[in-house]
Amino acid sequence: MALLSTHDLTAHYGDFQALFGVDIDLNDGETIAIIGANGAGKTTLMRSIAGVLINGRDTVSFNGDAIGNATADAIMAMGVAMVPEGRRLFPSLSVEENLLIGTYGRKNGGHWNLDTVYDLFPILKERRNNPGTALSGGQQQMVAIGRALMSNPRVLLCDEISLGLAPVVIRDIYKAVPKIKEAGASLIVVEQDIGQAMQVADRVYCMMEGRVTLSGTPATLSRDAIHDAYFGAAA
Amino acid sequence: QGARIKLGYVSPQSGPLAAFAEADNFILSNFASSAVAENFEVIVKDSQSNPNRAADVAQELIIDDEVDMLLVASTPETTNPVATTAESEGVPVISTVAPWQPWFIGQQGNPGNPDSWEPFDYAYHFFWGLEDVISVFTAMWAQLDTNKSVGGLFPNDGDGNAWGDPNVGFPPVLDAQGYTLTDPGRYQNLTDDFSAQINAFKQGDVEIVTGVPIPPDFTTFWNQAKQQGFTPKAASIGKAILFPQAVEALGDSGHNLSSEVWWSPSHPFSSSINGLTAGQVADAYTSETGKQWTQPIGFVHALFELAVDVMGRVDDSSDGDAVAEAIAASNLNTVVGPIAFDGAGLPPFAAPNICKTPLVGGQWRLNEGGGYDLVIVDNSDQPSIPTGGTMEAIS
Amino acid sequence: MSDHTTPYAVHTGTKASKIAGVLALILIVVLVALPAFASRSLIQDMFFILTMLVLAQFWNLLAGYGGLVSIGQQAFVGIGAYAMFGVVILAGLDPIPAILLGGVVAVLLAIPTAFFAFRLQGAYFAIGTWVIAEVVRLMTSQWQAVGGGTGTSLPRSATRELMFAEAIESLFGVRSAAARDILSYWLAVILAVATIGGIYWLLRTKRGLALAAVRDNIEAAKSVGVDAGRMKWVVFLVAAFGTGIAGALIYLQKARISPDAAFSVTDWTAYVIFIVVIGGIGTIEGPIVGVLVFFILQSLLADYGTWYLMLLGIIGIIIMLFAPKGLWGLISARTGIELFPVRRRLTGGALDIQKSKTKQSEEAPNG
Amino acid sequence: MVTPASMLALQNVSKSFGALKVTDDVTFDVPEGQALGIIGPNGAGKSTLFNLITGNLPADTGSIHFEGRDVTKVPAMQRCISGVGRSFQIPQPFTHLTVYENLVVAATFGRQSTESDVMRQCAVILERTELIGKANQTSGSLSLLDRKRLELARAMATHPKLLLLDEIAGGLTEGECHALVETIKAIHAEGVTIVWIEHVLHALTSVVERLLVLDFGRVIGIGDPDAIMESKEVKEIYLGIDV
Amino acid sequence: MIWIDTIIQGVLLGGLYALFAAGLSLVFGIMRLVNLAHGDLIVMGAYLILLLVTMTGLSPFVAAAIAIPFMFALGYGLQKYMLNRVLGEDILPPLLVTFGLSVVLQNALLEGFSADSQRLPTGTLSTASVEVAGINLGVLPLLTFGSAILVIVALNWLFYRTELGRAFRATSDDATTASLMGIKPANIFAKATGIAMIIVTIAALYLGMRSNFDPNIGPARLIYAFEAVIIGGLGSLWGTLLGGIIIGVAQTVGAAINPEWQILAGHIAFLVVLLIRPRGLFPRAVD
Ligand SMILES: Nc1ncnc2c1ncn2[C@@H]1O[C@H](COP(=O)(O)OP(=O)(O)OP(=O)(O)O)[C@@H](O)[C@H]1O
Ligand SMILES: Nc1ncnc2c1ncn2[C@@H]1O[C@H](COP(=O)(O)OP(=O)(O)OP(=O)(O)O)[C@@H](O)[C@H]1O
Ligand SMILES: [Mg+2]
Ligand SMILES: [Mg+2]
Repeated sequence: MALLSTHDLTAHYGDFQALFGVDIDLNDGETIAIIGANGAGKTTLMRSIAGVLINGRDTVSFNGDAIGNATADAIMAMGVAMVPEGRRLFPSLSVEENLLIGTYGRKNGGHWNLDTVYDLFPILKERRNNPGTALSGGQQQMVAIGRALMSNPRVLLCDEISLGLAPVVIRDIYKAVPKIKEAGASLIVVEQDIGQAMQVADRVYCMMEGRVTLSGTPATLSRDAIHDAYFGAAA
Repeated sequence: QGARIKLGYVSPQSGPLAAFAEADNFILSNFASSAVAENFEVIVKDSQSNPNRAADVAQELIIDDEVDMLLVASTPETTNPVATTAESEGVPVISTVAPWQPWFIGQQGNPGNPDSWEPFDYAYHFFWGLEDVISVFTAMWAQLDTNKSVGGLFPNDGDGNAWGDPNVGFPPVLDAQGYTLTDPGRYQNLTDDFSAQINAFKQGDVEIVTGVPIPPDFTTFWNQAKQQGFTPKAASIGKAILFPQAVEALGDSGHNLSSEVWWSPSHPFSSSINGLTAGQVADAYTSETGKQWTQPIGFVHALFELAVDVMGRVDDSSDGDAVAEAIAASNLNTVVGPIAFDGAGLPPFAAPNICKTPLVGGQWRLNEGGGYDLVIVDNSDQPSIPTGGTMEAIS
Repeated sequence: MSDHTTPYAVHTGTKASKIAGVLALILIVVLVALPAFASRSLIQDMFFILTMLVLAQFWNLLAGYGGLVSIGQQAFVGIGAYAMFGVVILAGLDPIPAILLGGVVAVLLAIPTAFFAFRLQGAYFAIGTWVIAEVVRLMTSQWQAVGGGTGTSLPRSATRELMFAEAIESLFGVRSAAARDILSYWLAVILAVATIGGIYWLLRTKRGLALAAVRDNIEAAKSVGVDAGRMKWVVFLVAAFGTGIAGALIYLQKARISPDAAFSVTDWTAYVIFIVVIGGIGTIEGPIVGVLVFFILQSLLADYGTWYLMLLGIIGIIIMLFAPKGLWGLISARTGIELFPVRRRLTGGALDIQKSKTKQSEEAPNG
Repeated sequence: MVTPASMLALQNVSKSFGALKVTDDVTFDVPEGQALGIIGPNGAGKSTLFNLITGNLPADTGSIHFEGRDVTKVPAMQRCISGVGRSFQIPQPFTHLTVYENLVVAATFGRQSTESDVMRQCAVILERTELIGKANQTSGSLSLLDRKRLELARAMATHPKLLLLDEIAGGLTEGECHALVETIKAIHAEGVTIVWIEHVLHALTSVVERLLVLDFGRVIGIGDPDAIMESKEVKEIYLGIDV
Repeated sequence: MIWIDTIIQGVLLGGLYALFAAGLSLVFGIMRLVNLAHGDLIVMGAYLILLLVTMTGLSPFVAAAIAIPFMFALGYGLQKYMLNRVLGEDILPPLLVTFGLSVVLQNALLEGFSADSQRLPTGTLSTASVEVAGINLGVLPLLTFGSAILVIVALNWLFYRTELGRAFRATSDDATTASLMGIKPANIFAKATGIAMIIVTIAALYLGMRSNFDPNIGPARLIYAFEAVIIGGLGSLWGTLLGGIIIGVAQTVGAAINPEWQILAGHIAFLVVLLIRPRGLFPRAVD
């Protein structure tokens, strides 16, 4: 049985419907990637899973429990952590405080703590007393990831963690993925950069206009199929 | 005899001035159980201590309830809007518990220009005036050995502006009697700091403090004065220390504060309705409510005495002009003394509408077992009212 | 773009609004004629309702349409009233023209106020306006010529010889006090009709659209050429003018003024906010519903003093918690009624073709 | 140098948010009547550049000329009135207004005319952007696709001389995309200068005559679209394709 | 000498205003909540202390300590069940709800305790003074000022040195992202209001010992508290203290020129500061 899955998930912003019956599965130990154009609903999907958007009870299940109607803090306490789109560091907190706040709702003494996170991203140790927002984009992204790791999650949701980063920085960040998996987390990675997504993911879902239009393993998906699913048609 | 005579009564039963109306229920129920009451219907309205609301309820009483006469009590904030409304509606009104200057001058369009002042056709008022309180205060001070240097604490409100007025208030009289007055200026009510006044008083070598602050301001002032080492020999204060609770709020430092006394159980007057003496009225209040007597009791009582008397002298109570004439012709001995609108002791412009009642001076004395008593210490203007002691300096 | 369709046209009215329009005209006639058959107390109640309605409409214009949550509108009520008293007492002007002057002085006060307050945002703006109103109140209480902190009354000579009052006295055969009430009432009717009419007109012009656009999204509004800053100024000054006039009128009827009363944040801003919010903010109907509810509560309960005020507070809290769009919001959500529609509906042209298409497809199964 | 014929010219424009420099010494110009495409990775500063051109954000340094006039300090609404129209990447409709009313605001204020004058033009723009059927819906209820159409329509309603389009083709089907391209071509053919940010490259390249690549707020290439697309940097940095 | 005295008295007065303002600052800083009932809550706290004092005969200080848990619980409940429901972008709903609360509180107190003015018994404390370099300083004002500083120091410690403080700041920055960290914003806000009510109780203690109070005096002090918070800068606690001092000194200096100017001077100082720095003296980097 899947560790985490969604069933017929829908989402609305006011009058506007952003998701139309999305089904995805994440198996234990697996990394899946969600790709799709701007506004396809990837972030909305992440927010629905994380409990920022509340849905029907049975739309999301985690570890056998129906958690669709649980609030974000409860879901986080169960072990689903999110690296939100756009980093979203707390400007009033220093780098170290930003990391520490990650343990607020879940303290379980797993692999990840301040030391191991600093080992993963050594630059953060140097900048630990800076305000989080004084870092470069890539460093900020490292803090956001470290913050989510501090709770030693079972599932880590990463929303466009390479957004706005230089390729070399992206490479650094993605280098951390194997270590994260090693420590026992399964990952859902949202990416616009298809190449990047294909590299890390065991399976890929492609979304368009609030629906999953394609899914499969990277090896079985042709560039053309992705392109179709991505933009609606071939160029 | 047909319909009952309708009286409208407005007072501040809630809000910051509510202490003034505390005895209202006692007096109204006494009145209702008296023999004359069956001719009257009294409609009571609460001004909520808000001048806007006071004017509104006066309008309601006149227009909706069609009262024959309005009665109103307690501070210019209540009496003035009601009297102004009644006057412009042509309904007679009797008012009390506000010194006559703020009542009369405060209702004039331009208080600064005496030539523009006009008398009223329907509004009548009985109480004492600033000249009386000045006379009482100076007489009390004269009992002490002081340097005749006075500090004034006058807020920027109806009472404060009248007391501090350079023409009709304290300054000219004090000047004439050889006192020097240090008046730092009008302050706003609910001020949190009186260092400026205290410093000015210290500089002026002030030994006597007077004024009409509201209770919280006086507490603030008095504590700060003590903290900052300013200790006058006498403090004669209007309004703030009128009520025993206000003095009790000062803890022990209220001892020997002095104030004007408009009515007390020892006033040698009695009610024209039931013949009870001032002392008996006060006792009845204490036994009925368990509370210490307060000064407005007598005046609210007298308000109804006068209403009964006036209505007894008119044929048609709904004829406003006739009622007004009857008020003007009053000559009645009430529980606060004789009331007649004969202009005694008043300047000509105020003579038609105002009657003055007697005023003496008193001092709050700390009891052995806690609580304070108001002791009359000066009766030089009203020898008929007995004193209970002599003026003592604040230690 | 086909030529066998009607040309494009824009409609704003709805069926309900047309009926409402006719009813409103009848209502205005009834209001004007009211003094001929109503009691004085009804006239006074109506005066209260109408003037509070005017204040509420202007506050609603500010906060509901302009996004300017001011808790300092009492400054304009007070300054309008004091300006009127000032010129009547000191310059001997007749109170009726002095009312207009109250509005003008309020605008003069609004200019520096806006200059300052527009630098502030949100809660800062709200508190800033409150402090400015306090400053104006304190300054006014230093103005000894009109009684300082004590306050003053309109000279009886001025109220007695009020413009038009004599004509009304003989017309209705009433006493002068009643004639004055009728006169103030008529002025209140004129002011209320002009206010509602004027605001409705404003909302139906392109400026009304621009206001709504600024409220929805200020950056996008700027990007399509809307001068958001100027809209704020216009709304603020118009509201100050109307509020100042209402203040002068209210105190003409009261004939007595004091700084604490005229600049009362509770009476002239807090209750007004209650009215707007209870009725429904951001609609013209809301303040009308709100003022009626407020009046009914007040006349039923005001004699219960503290309990009345407590109840008023509780009602305000409950409405805010459970019906944030107010009573009118509830009504119009249920019924879809809009008495003052501002929505433009485009008809004709390609829309006609579409309509006939959908009609056909709707009819087809039946046929 | 500012050539007289240039519609838009930026000179050494920079903008930072705190420590983050998102526009770094950008200089380029767009001749009148040209269509320029802008590409670059997410967060490269493309939308920020638009905000600087329209005046929604003030530039820290540098100058911006529109039709030869220095507009660096001119407020956004004034720039719109003088002919700069824009769409927003994240659609920003006036949600409480109807689609038609959205256009009326833009048309009456953007070109300073009266409502009756613009009614027909607004209707025509709605027809061209396939929104006419939804003219009387509130724009808050529109789907993303229609919101993007509304962005274009509203920008057109201001009657711009310079039209700035920010990712309006994302998520369109082939047919829709084709229709959009035709519309933009038609606008372009009417002589409107266009600057278009787009990730859907085939759509972009079928319209624009010149392409600008932005990375880390810096212009790393500008010129003929085919040449730019073939360059190694663009393939690596932007497309994420290993060459 | 008089000028030095005037300024020192103003500083001490500023301590009182800062104490009134500290709770407001906390709540305003964390959730942008404009609490119009703050003044009335202080008055309510004073009545609670008075009630305890008259019932048990304890000293006001002990009574205040007993009142603190009650006030915390009240604040917690108030926020959790009422105010949380109206928090959001729009400042109007909380403005109205707290205004409604203010009206209800004032009148409930009036009904329960009458309009009589009351005072907490202080014995000789209220008039005691110490002389420092020729200037008489009241012991009570010194205590008030000292307590204000203690409160600010304690709040700063809570804010910057504890996990709860981190959660406060994080939630204040971005409640949605905070919930992704396992923080329940609703409970955090309730705790913040609870803590604010502890400070309210301390303010009530000094208000009640300094002068008379009655159910209606809340709003008059509220405006000074707001001024102190705003000119200090949103969320800056030391700024609030400085803001209180600025208002206090402006008032005493204004009064020394002419008592007519006392309160006006405080307001004008507020306006001048905002004219120069529209976001206050120590604004936060982000709002
Ligand atoms: N708070 C919101 N209110 C209204 N609409 C929203 C909101 N957030 C997102 N949307 C809309 O929902 C749709 C899906 O958005 P979402 O952010 O999930 O897309 P995405 O796939 O993550 O896109 P991107 O690649 O740009 O991050 C978009 O049309 C967007 O405009
Ligand atoms: N108002 C702002 N405050 C702080 N940072 C901002 C602001 N606006 C944008 N940024 C940052 O500036 C950078 C550039 O943003 P911009 O929106 O211009 O990127 P873009 O090139 O349009 O990206 P995309 O292709 O994703 O739209 C990003 O890192 C963004 O987070
Ligand atoms: Mg996204
Ligand atoms: Mg962008």
